[in-house]
Amino acid sequence: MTAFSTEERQLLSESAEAWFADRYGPEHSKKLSRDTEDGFGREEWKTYAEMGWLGLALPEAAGGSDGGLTELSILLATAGKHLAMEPLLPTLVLGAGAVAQLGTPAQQEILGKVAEGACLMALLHAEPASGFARDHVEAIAARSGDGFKLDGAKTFAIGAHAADLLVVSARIGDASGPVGLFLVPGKAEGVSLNVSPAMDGRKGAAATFSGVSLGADALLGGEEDRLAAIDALLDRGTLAACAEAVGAMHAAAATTLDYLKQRKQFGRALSEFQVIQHRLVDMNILCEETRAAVHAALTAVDEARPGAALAVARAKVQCARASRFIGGQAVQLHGGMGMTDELSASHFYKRLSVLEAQFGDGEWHLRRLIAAGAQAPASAASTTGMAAG
Amino acid sequence: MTAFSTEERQLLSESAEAWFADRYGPEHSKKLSRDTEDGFGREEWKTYAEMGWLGLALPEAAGGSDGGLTELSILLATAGKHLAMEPLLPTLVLGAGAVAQLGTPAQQEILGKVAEGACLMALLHAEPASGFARDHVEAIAARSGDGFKLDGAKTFAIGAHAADLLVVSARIGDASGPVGLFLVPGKAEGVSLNVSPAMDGRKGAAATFSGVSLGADALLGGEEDRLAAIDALLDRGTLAACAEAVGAMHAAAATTLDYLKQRKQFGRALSEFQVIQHRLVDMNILCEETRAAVHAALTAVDEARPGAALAVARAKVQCARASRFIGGQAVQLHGGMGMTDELSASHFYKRLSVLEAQFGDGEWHLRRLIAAGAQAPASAASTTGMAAG
Amino acid sequence: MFINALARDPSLESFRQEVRDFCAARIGPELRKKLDLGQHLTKEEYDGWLQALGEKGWLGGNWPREAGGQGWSAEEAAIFREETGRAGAPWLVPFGVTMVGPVIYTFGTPEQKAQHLPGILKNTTWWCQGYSEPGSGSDLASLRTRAVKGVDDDGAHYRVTGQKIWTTLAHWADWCFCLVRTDPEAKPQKGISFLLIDMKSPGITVRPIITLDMGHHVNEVFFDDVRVPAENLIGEENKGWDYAKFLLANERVGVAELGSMVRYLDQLKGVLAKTMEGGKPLSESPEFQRRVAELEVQFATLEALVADQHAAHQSAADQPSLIGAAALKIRGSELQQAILQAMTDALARHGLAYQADALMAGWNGELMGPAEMAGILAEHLHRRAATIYGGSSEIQRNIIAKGALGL
Amino acid sequence: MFINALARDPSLESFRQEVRDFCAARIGPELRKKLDLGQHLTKEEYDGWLQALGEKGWLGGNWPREAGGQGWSAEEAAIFREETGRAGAPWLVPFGVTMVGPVIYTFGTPEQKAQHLPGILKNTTWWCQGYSEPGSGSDLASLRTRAVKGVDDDGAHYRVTGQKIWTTLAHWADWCFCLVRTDPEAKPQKGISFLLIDMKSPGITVRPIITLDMGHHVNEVFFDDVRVPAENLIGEENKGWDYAKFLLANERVGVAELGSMVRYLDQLKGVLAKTMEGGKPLSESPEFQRRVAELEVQFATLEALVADQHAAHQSAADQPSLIGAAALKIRGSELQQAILQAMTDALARHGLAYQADALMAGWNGELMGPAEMAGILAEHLHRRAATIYGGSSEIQRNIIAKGALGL
Repeated sequence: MTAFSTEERQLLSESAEAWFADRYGPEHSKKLSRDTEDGFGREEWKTYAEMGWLGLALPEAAGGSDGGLTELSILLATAGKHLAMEPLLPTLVLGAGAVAQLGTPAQQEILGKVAEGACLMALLHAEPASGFARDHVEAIAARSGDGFKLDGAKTFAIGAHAADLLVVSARIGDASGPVGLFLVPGKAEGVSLNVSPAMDGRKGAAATFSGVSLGADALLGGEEDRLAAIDALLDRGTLAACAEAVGAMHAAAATTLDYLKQRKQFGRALSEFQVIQHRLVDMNILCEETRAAVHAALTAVDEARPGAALAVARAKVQCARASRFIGGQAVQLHGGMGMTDELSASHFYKRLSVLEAQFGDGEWHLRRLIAAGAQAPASAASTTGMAAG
Repeated sequence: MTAFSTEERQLLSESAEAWFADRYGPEHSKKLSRDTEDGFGREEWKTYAEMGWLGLALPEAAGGSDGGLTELSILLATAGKHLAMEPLLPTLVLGAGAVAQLGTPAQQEILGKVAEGACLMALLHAEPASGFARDHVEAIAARSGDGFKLDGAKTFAIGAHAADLLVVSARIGDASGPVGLFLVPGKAEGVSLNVSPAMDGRKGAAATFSGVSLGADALLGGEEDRLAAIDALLDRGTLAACAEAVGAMHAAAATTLDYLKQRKQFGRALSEFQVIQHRLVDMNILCEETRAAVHAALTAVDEARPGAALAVARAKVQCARASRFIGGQAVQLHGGMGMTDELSASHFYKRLSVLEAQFGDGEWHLRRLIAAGAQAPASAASTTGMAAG
Repeated sequence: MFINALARDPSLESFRQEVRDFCAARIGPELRKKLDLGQHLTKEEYDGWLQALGEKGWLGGNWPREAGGQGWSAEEAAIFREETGRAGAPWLVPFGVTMVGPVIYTFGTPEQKAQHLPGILKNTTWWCQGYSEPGSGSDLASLRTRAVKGVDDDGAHYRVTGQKIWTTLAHWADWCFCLVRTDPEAKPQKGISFLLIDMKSPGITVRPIITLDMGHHVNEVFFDDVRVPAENLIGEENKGWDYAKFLLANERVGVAELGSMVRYLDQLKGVLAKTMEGGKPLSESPEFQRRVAELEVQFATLEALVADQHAAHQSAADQPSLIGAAALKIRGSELQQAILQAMTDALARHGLAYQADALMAGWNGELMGPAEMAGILAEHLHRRAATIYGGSSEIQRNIIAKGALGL
Repeated sequence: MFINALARDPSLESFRQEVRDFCAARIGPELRKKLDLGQHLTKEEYDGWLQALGEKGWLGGNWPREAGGQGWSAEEAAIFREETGRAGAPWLVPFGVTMVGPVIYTFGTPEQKAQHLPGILKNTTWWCQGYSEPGSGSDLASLRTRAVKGVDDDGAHYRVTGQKIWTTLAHWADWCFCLVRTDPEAKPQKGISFLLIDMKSPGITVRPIITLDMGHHVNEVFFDDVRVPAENLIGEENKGWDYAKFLLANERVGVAELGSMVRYLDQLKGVLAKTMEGGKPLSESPEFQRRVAELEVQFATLEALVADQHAAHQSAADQPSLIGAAALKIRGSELQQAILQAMTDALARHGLAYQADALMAGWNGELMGPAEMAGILAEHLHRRAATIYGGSSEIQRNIIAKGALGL
């Protein structure tokens, strides 16, 4: 993977910012969410393809730019800041990520379509009985002729309603089989989607699979157990969600600051009250340190450093707490106006709430760290630069 | 147990407040702590006896007033407010409490001496390997003739250095024997005390017992296992420490408020800064709600309500958190002056820290609640008035 | 110190049981199901319940007997609120019975009492509160809605022009009690009057505000030269601030909502038992066990503080101190949000799908997760306002700083 | 966004190893033991270590070469601080090398440089800081210590009268750098000058302040008509505030103290392994496991923020922004206190006996609990000041509000 240079990243960040700032905003998000069937913009998606953003982290062979999760995260942070509605994360990080990582050469051809904007994707892994646990799979892909017959139920996932191709985990053969990932067309017979908005207005679906017939080529790669690969994939999703949250929290803090500078009470701008000022400062510090923590974890992942998974978990814990505080305070400090659907504060609150929960919340990732720490020797727990030095 | 009337409690509170306010204060505490061998006032102890305070919760037969833990707590809250140094809690709640609860008629005669001020007591139960756990006893009282021979080590406990009579837990017979409580003269042969101040300046000692010879009458009551009785005794100690902490936190909050009203910075009294004001408000709310929570638990204990032990644990969790916040903020808001040995803020910080830890800290009591909750049905967890109604 | 709280009167327990039995008997299975799912109730469903309470004499139970109430003690009133809360009964819509009613029976004319009190006690009229204005927020005294005595009719009417905001259930209300500025020259709090306004008056427009839960609870209300008979003035002109303060203190009675908190805690345990992680219910998760224990500690403390406040004010005035009420408001709203957050965190295992439509009567799609999920998420979102309305947590702290600490 | 931090230069790792090796070699077993127990060091023990660093050229390693330093990059300086912190080396007493040294080499006269810099670089002179005054607190500009040019000697001397407070190690210091008021008529920040004062001058009295850990770290310093040669003035008269601000920014370099934080975390794990509950070590307690994990998350975040600040300021000035430094100060001090609190909570299992005497050289009583207990409790108490000194957390938030948010 060829990392982008600092200058290239800067350019990417600026062009994404320019585009989203011009095109997007709370009103546009709301319109897409409520006035379109998909809940997002097909036109926007085309633009993303034209800008080369859909191929950012795809191999050059697929028409991509060979970038890393850091580059995708720069895009997602900007999308988060502007409340973009398109399923970038499910398609690029999870769907295309799974194919790029595990797919056979023939399956890799899907990536070209993704880069062109012709294939939306989503991952359906969690199940009603799994919660955030990543190793609990009850869905079964029983052998059927050369191929498989898929049965099972998957939890609501954003983007699943519109995915051309779903990546679905299931046990191969029977309930004791290895866990494989299957490519399932969203419109395949036997796929039943329960479509709903998420709390933040982005649409998605829960799915039931009833005897869905799949060819042998539906299995991503070979028949090995993929739980470890899924874990890594979900870690990438975790970090991408953190990046999106970082964008959203910066915007939430900024819009709150702006509002309080204008809003007067008791004859003064609210921003002149010291309690309000310190609250804004705390939001600001959390934004900056969370950005730094997420970036450190991105570097660890893109450079495949040892302990990268722990760095992801730490970043998620940090990000979850920052999201909760900043989202909550954005509403609180706006007062009644923060409760309205009209202003963006409530939208950032809900977006941050959803991102906080996706891929496991802060408590769940803390539990991962505890489990890892219980096995590690005392002084080797820090995986970051210094302590590993 | 005859509960005092509201008026009698009010009178007790007023007379204690009048005496301590007149006699005590940070300077007096410091002097006693540093200039006396015991670290507290023998003269003061005499006065307590004369005022009838040492007999507050002792039976009338022993010259006491037959009050409950609530009455003792009124005294202790006042003592806590004024940083009193005398070992009231170890002697009255723990030592005399154990004798009153378990002692034979002959042993009960000790209580008369306690009421007269002629017998200081302490409980030595925790051991180096027990931590806060209440059921881990390694000390052994082996049978020896008619009596026992005591061996073991006990953790530092405030008041143990000056106790005429120690109440010591040990397994009767051998390591698998029931746990009994033994009355051991502080100066008995084979008792070795390691005397030190606690963090808050009050003195105490850790103890080693090496073949201490005890008569049969040293065993409190019979040979039954006393772990449940010790648990109840420590719960009383827990709540008494909460009461003392409530007094200390009220005083810490009040002295901080006073200081900030006088102290000027940037041309204004510090108390005019809104951030400071809200911090003071939070201290104040915590004081009030902790007082209420401790009183609710006292009522549950004195009326022997079902679930009283859980009410104690809840009050301790609340009290521990309030202690930490209020003690910390008392120092913080005083600025540099809060760090000095000269002003009382630092003394309240240290007293609150010690009280927070005594009988198990907030986390430890939360763990008790979790253990209890895991066994309770969903809607029966609240033991307080309303939910039990 | 330590002497505020008194033991509860055991004879009250029979009243407690009576309220429980009434709730069990009078909330039918259909309404029960909607309540358990957290679905929106219709006005008729509220009426059914509130009018039943009215018939029983309980709606205005804590009103004095001479005003048509039962003259309940503070404890009785608390038990009633707690038990209806525990039972998850419909919301005791406060605008008539808790807010304007006491103002009318305390400061109103005989005619006003005759006209309004019976409808409030039986819930045959619906009220809304015209206090907040755009830009006034917690600084209520800065309100600008003007009421001018007409010169064409010898002052028989006020003409009211202005805008109110956050007006809960204005879209169902028959009447609005309203703070208006009658003397723009006076100091902010001195020129305000308290008017009762018929919502059918020409010139009133109600416009919905959609809140973050996607629900319609509050409104903007526009007054465009609305004629209000002068006899609808409460008390004296320009003394409205005094009546508003009186009302505010009443509003804070029961602000801690202990009853509904018990219900929330039970709901939380239900959600934990039903939500799986790695094939095991979340009720076995150490994190959630710890959180439940923490929330129960906070609940017990709040309960103790409420009892302490009752005891402290038992022999004094009927109203709790503004200071104590401020502390209860802060803690009550914090705890409410904390329990709802815990439920939301558990339910996040279902992907945070938010089926807001499922809260509407007649929806018959397929629910995801536990059946109560949509209702709980809606409540979580809606209750973000708990630390804002009725004086934000920040304002409550200002009140305590000034009132209790002399700052 | 996301572009501040740069990858570390791998060639720096050999420097890191060199520092580690030096620490391992030069901290003898006796000193090692005192450090591990947290005992108070004597002045001679400090000198032994600091002078060894001086000989190696590392004491002033981040000074420019022309001033006698090594011209370290920000990374090198950070690595040095981190590794000495990790090693638990003696405190890098900052008053000479970090504080007044850069002021002298930047603003001093050739004579001042010649007189003072060598002694600072070799730690043969000890300095203290005369900034705070009783009543000035974080409002430094309100200081009142007066310096008046003598008329009897044609202005060859200042006569200094006033009082300083919180003066760390004044009882060991040879020299004091001091803010004094030279123009009482000017605006608070305009009439201040920066003077170097020989602590042996007649008229200086040092009085210890005992802090809550029962230790003697800080002092009051009284100046009673002390004669200070006029050539001891740094830069221009009445421009002292500028030099003070310059120094303040330097003081905040490394304020996060990552190295000692790693050491604290290791110490915490050691304490947990050694402290028993119910016969099992606390390292098996779920509560403490969770707490360690939380502290490590906070540490990782702080480390990332430090790296980010370095990267952001690498190509710009040498000094980090005051805003970034304020955030690091807030978080660093909070985390320091949080780790020490966790250790204290664990050690509370030993009854919170506080054997402060055991921290003195030559004590030979019997220790209770883990051997390092007294040292850790002392550190816990002493570091309560971390959120107060160098600008309290509240002041840091004011700085960010004003500087970063434009409030």
